[in-house]
Amino acid sequence: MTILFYILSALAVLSAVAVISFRQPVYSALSLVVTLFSLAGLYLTLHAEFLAIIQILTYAGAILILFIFIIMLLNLNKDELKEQTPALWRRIVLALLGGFLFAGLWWGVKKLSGDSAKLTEGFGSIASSGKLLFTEYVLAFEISGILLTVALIGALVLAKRRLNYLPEEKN
Amino acid sequence: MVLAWIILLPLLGALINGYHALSCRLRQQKVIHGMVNFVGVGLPFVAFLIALSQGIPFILGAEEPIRENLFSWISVGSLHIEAGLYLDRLSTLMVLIITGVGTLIHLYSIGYMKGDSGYAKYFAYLNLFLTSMLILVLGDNLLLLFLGWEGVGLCSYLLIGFWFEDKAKAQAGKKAFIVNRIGDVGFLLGIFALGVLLLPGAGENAVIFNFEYIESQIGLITVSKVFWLSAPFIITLFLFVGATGKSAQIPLYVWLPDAMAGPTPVSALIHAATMVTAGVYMIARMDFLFDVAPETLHIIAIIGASTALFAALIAMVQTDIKKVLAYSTVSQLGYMFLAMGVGAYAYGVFHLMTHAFFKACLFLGSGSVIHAMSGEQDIRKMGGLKKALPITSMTFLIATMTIAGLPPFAAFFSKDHILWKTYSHGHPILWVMGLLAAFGTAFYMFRLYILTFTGKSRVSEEAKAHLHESPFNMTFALIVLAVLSAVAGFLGLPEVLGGHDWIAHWLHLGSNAAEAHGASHSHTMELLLMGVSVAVATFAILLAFVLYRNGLEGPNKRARAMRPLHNLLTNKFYVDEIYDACVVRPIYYLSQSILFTVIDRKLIDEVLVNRSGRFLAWLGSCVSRIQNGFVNRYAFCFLLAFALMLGIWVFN
Amino acid sequence: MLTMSLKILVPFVLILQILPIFIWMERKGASYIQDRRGPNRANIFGIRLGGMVHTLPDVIKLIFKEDIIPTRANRFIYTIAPFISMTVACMTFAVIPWAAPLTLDSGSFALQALEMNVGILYIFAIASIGVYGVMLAGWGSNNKYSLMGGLRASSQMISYELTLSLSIVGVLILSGSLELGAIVESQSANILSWNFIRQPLGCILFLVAAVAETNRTPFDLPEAEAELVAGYHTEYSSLKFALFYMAEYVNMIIASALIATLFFGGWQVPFISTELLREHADLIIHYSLLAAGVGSILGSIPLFLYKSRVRYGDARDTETKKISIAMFVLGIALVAWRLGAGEFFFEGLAAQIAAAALQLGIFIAKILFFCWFFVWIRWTLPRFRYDQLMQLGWKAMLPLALLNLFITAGVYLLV
Amino acid sequence: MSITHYLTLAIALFSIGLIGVVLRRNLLVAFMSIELMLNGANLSFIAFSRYLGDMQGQMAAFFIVILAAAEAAVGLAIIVLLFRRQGSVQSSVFQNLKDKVGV
Amino acid sequence: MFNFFDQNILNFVIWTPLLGALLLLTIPQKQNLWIKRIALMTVSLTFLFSLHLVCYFKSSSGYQFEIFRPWIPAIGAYYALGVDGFSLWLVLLATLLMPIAVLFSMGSIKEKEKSFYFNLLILETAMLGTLCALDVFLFYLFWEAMLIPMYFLIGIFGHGRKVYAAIKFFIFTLIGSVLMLLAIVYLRQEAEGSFLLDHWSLLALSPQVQGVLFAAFALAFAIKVPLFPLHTWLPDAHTEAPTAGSMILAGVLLKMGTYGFVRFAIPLFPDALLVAKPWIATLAVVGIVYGALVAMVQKDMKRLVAYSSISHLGFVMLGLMALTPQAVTGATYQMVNHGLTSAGLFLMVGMLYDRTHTRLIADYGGIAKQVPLYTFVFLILTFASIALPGTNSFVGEFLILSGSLKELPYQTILATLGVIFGAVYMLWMVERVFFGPLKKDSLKGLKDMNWREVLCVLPIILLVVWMGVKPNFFLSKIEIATQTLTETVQQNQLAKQSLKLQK
Repeated sequence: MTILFYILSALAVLSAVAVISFRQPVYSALSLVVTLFSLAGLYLTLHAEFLAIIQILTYAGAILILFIFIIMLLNLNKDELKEQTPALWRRIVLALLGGFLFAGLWWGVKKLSGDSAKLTEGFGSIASSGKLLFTEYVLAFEISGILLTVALIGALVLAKRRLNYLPEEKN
Repeated sequence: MVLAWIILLPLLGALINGYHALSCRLRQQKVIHGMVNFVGVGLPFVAFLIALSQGIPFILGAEEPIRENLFSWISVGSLHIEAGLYLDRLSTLMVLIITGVGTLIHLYSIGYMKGDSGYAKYFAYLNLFLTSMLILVLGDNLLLLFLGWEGVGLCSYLLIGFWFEDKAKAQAGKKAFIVNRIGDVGFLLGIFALGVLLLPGAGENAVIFNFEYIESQIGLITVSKVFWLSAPFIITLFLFVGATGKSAQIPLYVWLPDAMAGPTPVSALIHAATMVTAGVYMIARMDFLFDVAPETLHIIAIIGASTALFAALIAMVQTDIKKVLAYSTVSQLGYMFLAMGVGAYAYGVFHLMTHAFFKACLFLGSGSVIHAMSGEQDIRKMGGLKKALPITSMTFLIATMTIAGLPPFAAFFSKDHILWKTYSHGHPILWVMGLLAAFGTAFYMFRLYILTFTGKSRVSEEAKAHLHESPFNMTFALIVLAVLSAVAGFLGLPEVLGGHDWIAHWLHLGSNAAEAHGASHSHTMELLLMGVSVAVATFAILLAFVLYRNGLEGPNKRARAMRPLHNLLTNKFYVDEIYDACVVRPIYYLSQSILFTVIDRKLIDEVLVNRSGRFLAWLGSCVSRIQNGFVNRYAFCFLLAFALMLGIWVFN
Repeated sequence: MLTMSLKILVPFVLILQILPIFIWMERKGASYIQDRRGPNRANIFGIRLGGMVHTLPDVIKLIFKEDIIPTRANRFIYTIAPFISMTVACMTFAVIPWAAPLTLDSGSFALQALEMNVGILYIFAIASIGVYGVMLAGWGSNNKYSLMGGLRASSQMISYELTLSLSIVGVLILSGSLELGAIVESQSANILSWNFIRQPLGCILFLVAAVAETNRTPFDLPEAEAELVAGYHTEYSSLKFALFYMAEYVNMIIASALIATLFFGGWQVPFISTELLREHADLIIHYSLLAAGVGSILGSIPLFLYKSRVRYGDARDTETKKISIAMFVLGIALVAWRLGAGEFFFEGLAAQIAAAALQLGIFIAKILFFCWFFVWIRWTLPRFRYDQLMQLGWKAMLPLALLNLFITAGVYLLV
Repeated sequence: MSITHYLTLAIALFSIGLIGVVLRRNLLVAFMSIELMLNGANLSFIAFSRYLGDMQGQMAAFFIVILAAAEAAVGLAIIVLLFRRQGSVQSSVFQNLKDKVGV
Repeated sequence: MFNFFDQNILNFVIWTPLLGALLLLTIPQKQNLWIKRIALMTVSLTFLFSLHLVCYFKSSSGYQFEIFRPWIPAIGAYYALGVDGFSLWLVLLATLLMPIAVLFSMGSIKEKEKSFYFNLLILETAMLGTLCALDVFLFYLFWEAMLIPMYFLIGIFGHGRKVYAAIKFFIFTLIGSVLMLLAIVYLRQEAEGSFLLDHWSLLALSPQVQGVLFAAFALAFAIKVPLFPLHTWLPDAHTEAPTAGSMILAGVLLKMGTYGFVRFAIPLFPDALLVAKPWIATLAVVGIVYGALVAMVQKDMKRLVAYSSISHLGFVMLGLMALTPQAVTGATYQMVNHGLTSAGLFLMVGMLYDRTHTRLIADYGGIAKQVPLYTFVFLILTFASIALPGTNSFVGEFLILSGSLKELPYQTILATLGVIFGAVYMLWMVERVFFGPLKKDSLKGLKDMNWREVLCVLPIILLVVWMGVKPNFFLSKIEIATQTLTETVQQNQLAKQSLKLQK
């Protein structure tokens, strides 16, 4: 169990670093996929199957595909090469700052006690999650549904190209 | 209220004439000469009569001075200043001189100023002058005296600059006023010092600046100190500075020669008879204070003597008739101050009286000469006028003999008294200087007389054409003055010559100490000195005759011989130029380039005001540089802030 | 650990065995539909097995073809794309149960690689990852047409994924759990309890979506030869092309396996329930073997007499004769064994294993049937235009799926 | 594995995401790093829910995932618009709101 | 009815101009004749009311005609008005100068009259309010209100660099008054939340605190007085302001600074005063000499008069610092004198400006012949400003100098120097402008003063002479106030000295 944790977390961290350091956005997108997969694995070790699958299904399966869609459609690769890597000092400073951030938060977290509570049967499975979703969180569930619709329509309106050479569709 | 009328009458005259002058000028009408004459001359004459009526009891030996309290001028807290008038023997003498000579001069100026456009304005100013002189003389306290003092300065400014179209004349007026003003500042400081001393001790309604009150406090004054120096010395020194300013002594005499720019009767009245003598009167009035400050007296004496000598030297080479007379006035004033300096106040006043008569006569004489020569003042273009102007030349001759100090005439007695007193009070050097001054006076006066009236006539043709004797109203004044200057001497006939020196006893000025000191010398010495002075005078006269009998060629040749000395004298020892160089110009430069441009413009305006404004604008712009629209920069700031907060949270 | 590795091995081997059969079936079926003989040349020592041997040289050909990588293509992505699609395709098989769980003393032993209670969701997750392979391939090969092909394929797969998942929700409601084993269990009552009867609409929708999901025939716009040459895998050659090719077929196998498990009772033998099967397992096997032997004997005779008109002049001519002889000998052996040994007698575990073997056989038969179904559709229906495709996907099937969901939920609640 | 391990990982992911957002000029990558940060948060939620034995953490994570999806949709639409307007996705290009210094 | 009028006479005096201003607003712009009439009427009415003040002014110590009503109880601000020796004559000065300013600008301001007179009236209310306010909050309110109309007057109706001058004037005074506000707020809190001046005078403050507060008040008033380093706004403001504006500015606004010292800075902080006395006196004297010297080199008549007022106000400050009864009375008296003489001079220069539209001395020469009456009046005013005995300034200057010789000997001697320079620059100007030959043809057609201008100048001339000859009428009223002021300051200082001795 612990080895699995170490492997997955190492993988996650490495790919996370890869996400921000690759010059080509496609590679960062792919490394993000790897991060997500490793996180999904971690969720499994944390008895959260439902979320692991949701993670893969929505995150890796939908959101990142959207990303790659955008990258492919806008074939950004060419002009990305122009982006010169940020000055060395900026990266060092940022790294330091990140480190400082990490240390600060870690210092906060360090104090937490490590004992794990007894888990109920079917903890984290789809059934229990489903039950919870439709009993306690039903309102939130509906609102998120609405939210997604709104996002859908919003994205559509925003990115819809006003094709001026096509007669306006008569809907 | 009688005394008040003496002052009010000329004031009334001034107002009437002034109003008349202005309204005529505004309505472009001709000035009614008759009314102006009547008012202008009549009112002063009436004032003279009133003065006489008040004065006679004094002349006949009355002791008790007449006091009149008009109104309370300034009363603040414990300081009370009353506007009061005070007549005693000294002021009667002065008032009589002023009103008497004044009226004569008014009479004279009717003729002199006949064709002038500002005729009424002239008489208004003259009357105003009389008023302020009378206030000066009749005032019972120092403030009123100062009021008159400045009033007189104002009138001299107006009168000197009477013909203001001419730039030089206007500037002469301004110069006179400013130099007087410098003197007046000294005077003011003297008054303040006195005030500081007397105020604390003064009772509830004590009138601290009254002469009697000061006399009563003399004990307190002699003992107390002002600015770590002895009080009487400081106060009298300041008052004397005022006097030098007004009576044109060494440092501040420069305005008198330029003051000749005014009409001649003005010079006669102001710069001969009355105003310049104000300083002498002030010292005479405050004799009790000066007695207590021997050092100041000593200074006064020295300055008096040196001024007399100095002015006499310059007068010897002057070519303008009025300039010669101006310098002679300065030297005669020197004599008066010499008298005051040695403590012989009475004889100073006596000389003042005699001087008023013969100097007025001389000025009026020169006035009629100029009138006849239609404005020509340069004696080198005159000569042999005796035949054309008989009365003027005769009166001029009498006055010249008087001033030279020949025995029967007034000046001999007064000048001799002064010389005797200087010698008898132990100032041999001053006596010598006085003697030399007397020699100089006699020399330049007769030089003037000879060059203008006798000898070859150097008058230009067209001037000779309408050379005429001045009308009666002018010659009348000349005659009266000539007679007076001849007779006045006998008032002060010294004991040595059998007279009982009436004037000195009458005035009994100054403490007896000065008197006692002089008694030791015997009468013979006095006679001896008198003889020496007469000899010196006659020698000077002969010398003048010899030199200038046949015109100017000889003297010019000799002048060229001793060129450096002659140039020095003709340019009045370059005194004006020195003053200008070391006082006027530096102040002008200081204020123009340093004070105004550097401090005012640059230092305060530029640096403090504009520069700070610009600094704020700069500050604003450099802060706005952070908003450079670069999104990542903003994110970076977020991160920084977050890290900071985290740090704070962590560390406490 | 052994059982775990065994469990993983069985599905993998299963796929790899079905794959060549499916390819052969595809080629043979297509040819017969187009009234032509399929592959019949390749033979090993004259045995052609009706063209099935042909797939072997195919595979070898693909492996040894020259591997060309287009210049300025994104090398890493170009190479990784086929592997992603292949691995994703194989991973989905882990969840499908191929036989009833054995009741061992230590609890039930599920005969499926991964017994996850998220089951179906796992499949959809992996299916959505599959889209990556296609997209990266299209984009990686730096060729506009392949890019367009990749885009179209991925957008099609994404939109039909939606309908796919919605159509099976009806089944989930009825079976009460996402776990595939449980779904099959719910269909165990009798033929009537199979979901394609209880959920006819759901079944049809799932079928169509499955075809669309695997970019097959009516929906195979991306590879449409006419417009986009070979769609996203135009630039690929030899092994990488083979991987794509196999990934596609594996997807189809999984789709048919899913159809079988979800709607056609999975490993349920049509009319015999598992217990019944377990009791008579030995009997059934005995008689089936017996039937097989007799069948082969009868079959070999006509074969032997068959004279093919075509003379190749090589070993193939005598092939039918050799086969018929082999069948004959085999049949005799079977019959003899069966009659001689008498009925088997399994009890306990052996019975269960036997039953499982039977169920596995039925399950494979169902998969093959649906594979044939795919092939059949492919060579009969014409291709959709892209907007028709999208129209159908979003405006027809999605509402229907929702309707079906609605009805099943209503019925389920009322009943 | 105690909760601190998971939380450390979550924090690591979060800070890497944060640095990514600040560091990278390309909007898309910045956007991805935001997703990374969200995942970091998710992990901490789930870790807590596991160690507190309460499903709420997971529900929160679930809703975060939904949110991320919605956000990604709109975000990417905006990025497409930005690209269409400026022809590039470099954040340095979008400086129209800059304060014109020295005005 | 009469004692109602007598009770709140101050209300009448202060608020009538405001009413007039509001009335002005109702009249349309075209009717400029009516605008002028109404403005003149309001201003003269205010003058009449203030005359009432003078007649019924009982010569007793303390404030007369007091009005006391709670105004904003929340912050302890009362509507407290009152007049005493110091403010009486300044009020009179303000109400006198206003009609003259209005009368004069009737001739010279041709366009935008309505806003001009509106500003003037508002300015008058503010000035009178500042003078009569006994509540510090009310005082501060009026003090700030004074700035705004003045700003507009200079900014709109001025000429040359008018905007720069207006802004500079505004900001200079504002900086000072802001510091004062801080001090006021502190003091209010010190005096348990009341703004009344009487409460404040009872306060016993420690020397250091007094020092700081005194500095704040002193700075605000020093800017207004223009003490030496802070004076640069005055010449600009005066030269650029319209004639009426610079008259009021010189006449009354400058006195606000010195009045402020007398009313607030000196009585409230005696110890700090003890310390600051020599410094401020020296600054004042430097101001006198500096003002006089710089005036000598000015090319512009108005600017010359402006610098001369710096010099004269230096005298006033010297008097205030000396703190003897004579000096303070003299200083207050000199405030009024300077108000009259400088306002008169500005009036005269304004007349010249209206005729020839130039203020440069070089453009003039020998106009005495052309305009004798004008020359006569100008000469009187010149001699008044030089402090010739017999004129009003002499009395003031005499009292100041005699009073302050004891306390500040060295400063006084230097100050008397200023008297000489005063004469120099004034006579220099007179000579350059009036005397000498009349060469420039532009001056040939110069007209003399018309009746309206004579009417304006007459009161000033009469007052100058009257205050010179019979000052007691005025001095007696100021004397009481100075008596109380000097005694209170003496007691506090003595108390402190005795305290110090004991320590």
